[in-house]
Amino acid sequence: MSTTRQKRVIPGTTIFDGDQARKGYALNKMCFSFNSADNRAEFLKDKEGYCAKFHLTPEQTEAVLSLNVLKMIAAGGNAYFLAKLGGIFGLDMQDIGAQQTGMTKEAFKAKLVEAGKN
Amino acid sequence: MSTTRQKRVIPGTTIFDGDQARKGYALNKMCFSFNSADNRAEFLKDKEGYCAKFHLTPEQTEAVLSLNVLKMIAAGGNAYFLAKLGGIFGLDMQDIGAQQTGMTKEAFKAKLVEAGKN
Amino acid sequence: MAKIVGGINVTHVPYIGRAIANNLQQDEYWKPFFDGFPPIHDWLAKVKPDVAVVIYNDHGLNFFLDKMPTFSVGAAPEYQNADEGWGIPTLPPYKGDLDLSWHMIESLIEAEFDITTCQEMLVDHAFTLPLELLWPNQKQCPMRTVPVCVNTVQFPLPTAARCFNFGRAIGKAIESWESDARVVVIGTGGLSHQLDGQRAGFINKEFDLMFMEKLVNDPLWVTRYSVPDLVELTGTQGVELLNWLTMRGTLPGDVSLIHSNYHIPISNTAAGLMAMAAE
Amino acid sequence: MAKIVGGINVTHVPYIGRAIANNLQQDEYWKPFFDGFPPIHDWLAKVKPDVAVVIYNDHGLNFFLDKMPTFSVGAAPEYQNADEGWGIPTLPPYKGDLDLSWHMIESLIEAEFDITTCQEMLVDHAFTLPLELLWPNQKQCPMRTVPVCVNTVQFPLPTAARCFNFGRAIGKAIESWESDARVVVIGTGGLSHQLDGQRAGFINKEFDLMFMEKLVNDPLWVTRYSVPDLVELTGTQGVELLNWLTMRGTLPGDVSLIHSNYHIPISNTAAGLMAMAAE
Ligand SMILES: [Fe+3]
Ligand SMILES: [Fe+3]
Repeated sequence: MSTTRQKRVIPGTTIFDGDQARKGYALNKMCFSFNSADNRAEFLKDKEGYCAKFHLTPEQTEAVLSLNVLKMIAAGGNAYFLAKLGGIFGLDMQDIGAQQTGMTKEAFKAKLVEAGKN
Repeated sequence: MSTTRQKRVIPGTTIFDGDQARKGYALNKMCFSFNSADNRAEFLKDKEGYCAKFHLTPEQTEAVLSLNVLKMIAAGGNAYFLAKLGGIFGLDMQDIGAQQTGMTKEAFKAKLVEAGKN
Repeated sequence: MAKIVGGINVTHVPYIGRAIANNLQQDEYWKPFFDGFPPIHDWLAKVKPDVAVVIYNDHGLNFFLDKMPTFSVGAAPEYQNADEGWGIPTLPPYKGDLDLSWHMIESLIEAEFDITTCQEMLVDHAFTLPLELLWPNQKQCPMRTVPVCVNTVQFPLPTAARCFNFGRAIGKAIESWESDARVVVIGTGGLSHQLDGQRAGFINKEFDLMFMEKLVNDPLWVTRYSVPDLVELTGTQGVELLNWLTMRGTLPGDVSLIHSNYHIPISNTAAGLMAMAAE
Repeated sequence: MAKIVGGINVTHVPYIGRAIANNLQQDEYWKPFFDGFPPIHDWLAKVKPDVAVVIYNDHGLNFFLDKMPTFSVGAAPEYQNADEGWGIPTLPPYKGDLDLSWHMIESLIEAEFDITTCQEMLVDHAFTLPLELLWPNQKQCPMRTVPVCVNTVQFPLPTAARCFNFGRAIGKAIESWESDARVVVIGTGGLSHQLDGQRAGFINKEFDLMFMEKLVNDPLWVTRYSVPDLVELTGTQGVELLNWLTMRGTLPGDVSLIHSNYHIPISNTAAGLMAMAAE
């Protein structure tokens, strides 16, 4: 079950299309709930229980509990919603970038600065 | 404060445009809440208090308490939402039609049947 | 590619739900309405659709004025009916068709229709009752479904021409869907009626009959009327005929009329019914 | 009739909010970004707008995937900011302009844009921070506002051409508004950045600079790229440049560049800023 259109392949990049949205609905809905401070506190008290409340798949729950961003994306997570989950753990965008690219945070930041020099 | 466009005048008819929507937002929002049985029960327990909770204007509150449909429309009520309020009191569309046209329910129903004969 | 077998337009008054629940189909009041359906049941048994795309307007169940889309398309695995405020028992859920939903969404945005996508969506009587009328006496509707909503609540509404072209784009989307599914398109609502104001009870038989006639071979006829014209001619809720027009837009090529019925009144409404086969 | 004085495009990274709250404008990291603004403050002091139409994308505060509009227009008396999940203090409410909102809604639907109308709407950092940057050190933003959202979250997104034409229709709506108000249009987001995936941290200075150059005198240049092209060229969030393009569409006739600034990086983003005066 997925769209039959030919998809554009962009290395290292997942486009949040219908296929991703179908897979990730529960995960993204959970992340959307984190706009509320009460919900963030409830999640921190019992992460696994909170995932179950939103009917996350085992794959999604595992990705959330291990805070593995690439796995969350593979499981249909959308960057804009996942950012709210990262925020709970005080992760900024350089922490998340470093994790996904397998770099240290310092190296990731240096790479960004480098991009301004060419 | 209202749109400056020239409006089409259709006798006995109010078009639910931006001007109506601006006036009626609170009233329609209250009616939208009546999709829930709990809210309908809460309204019936204390109608005036429920209107106040949704910040209805005095004009809107008066129209609701007296169940006067034409006044509700004048105060920005939309037919689709008002129908939910009518439903609480077991009013059907012929009751509401009769009230607005100043006819008995029997006469209103006869008028509908008549419309099929021409 | 998928095939559009044809389209059906039908009135959606909530009151019909009560008649079905109480088995009043052969009562004097209801008989002229329900007797319109058997020829269409026969046609459906012959053309055997798998999927129904249902074009209707929400009546304040799924959408409120805080987020009121002009056009919206469902993309949920399942659609729930729910209490609309009258405490009427809710109907069982409807199966979605996610492949068709997303294919339609991709095609429609590409064709420059600025739709709202709904990955969760409650469906009201305007969606459920027509399915109930067309596939009666079933535990659950046998069709997979895609709900499509047209705003007929908050003015300004989309013009008749925009609705017809929206229908055309839906038709092209269905026909370019890589699937062997057979699709029927259903438009619901109307015909002439007005619930509100001193003109409540307004019905315009002459216009309705002309509209039904033109819809078969000259559907663009109705685009000569502005939305305020249509309110004047058909009533504040008569403008729901935009859903009929949108449905007509989906049918490719010439169509042939299978059956039609018209009866006044059901509740405050002129009740219309039409089935058209695509060539 | 109302007058469009010009338009401003600016990056909207949440991180900027923290820099303002902590008064870091002259820190080494932030100085190259904040120093872009004074010339634009001077221009605003000269052209004296009364109303700001802000074109941005919501990041999961007001819209979720259950009802995700392609284009939406606010029509509320006031717009509240709210917690986006990071516990950052919320900013004071923004005044709406209901007359302009409804005039725009009427014009846009007439021009066959299928917008979603929002009579209640939360505004996120993509709306609030640009206003904070352009009118700093105020208790409450001095502009009346109309929020306009473009979907850059759920693909398919509207094409670049559709966004430009949407901007054109917004511009025509403003210019046909019977008012002596002076209107500035603001587009927010971008430029190149990608938050997610193994390509996180991707930035494309060459493309950004070309885009900023073309935006002044040849904005249709960018319509040669499909949305997937733009993702490849500017990153998964770089497509927020569609908001810049929509803004550019609103400006009637030729424009003159007042000031621009470009700096890498702010957070993971290439930060751009441009102000253009309408002739
Ligand atoms: Fe209806
Ligand atoms: Fe952004």
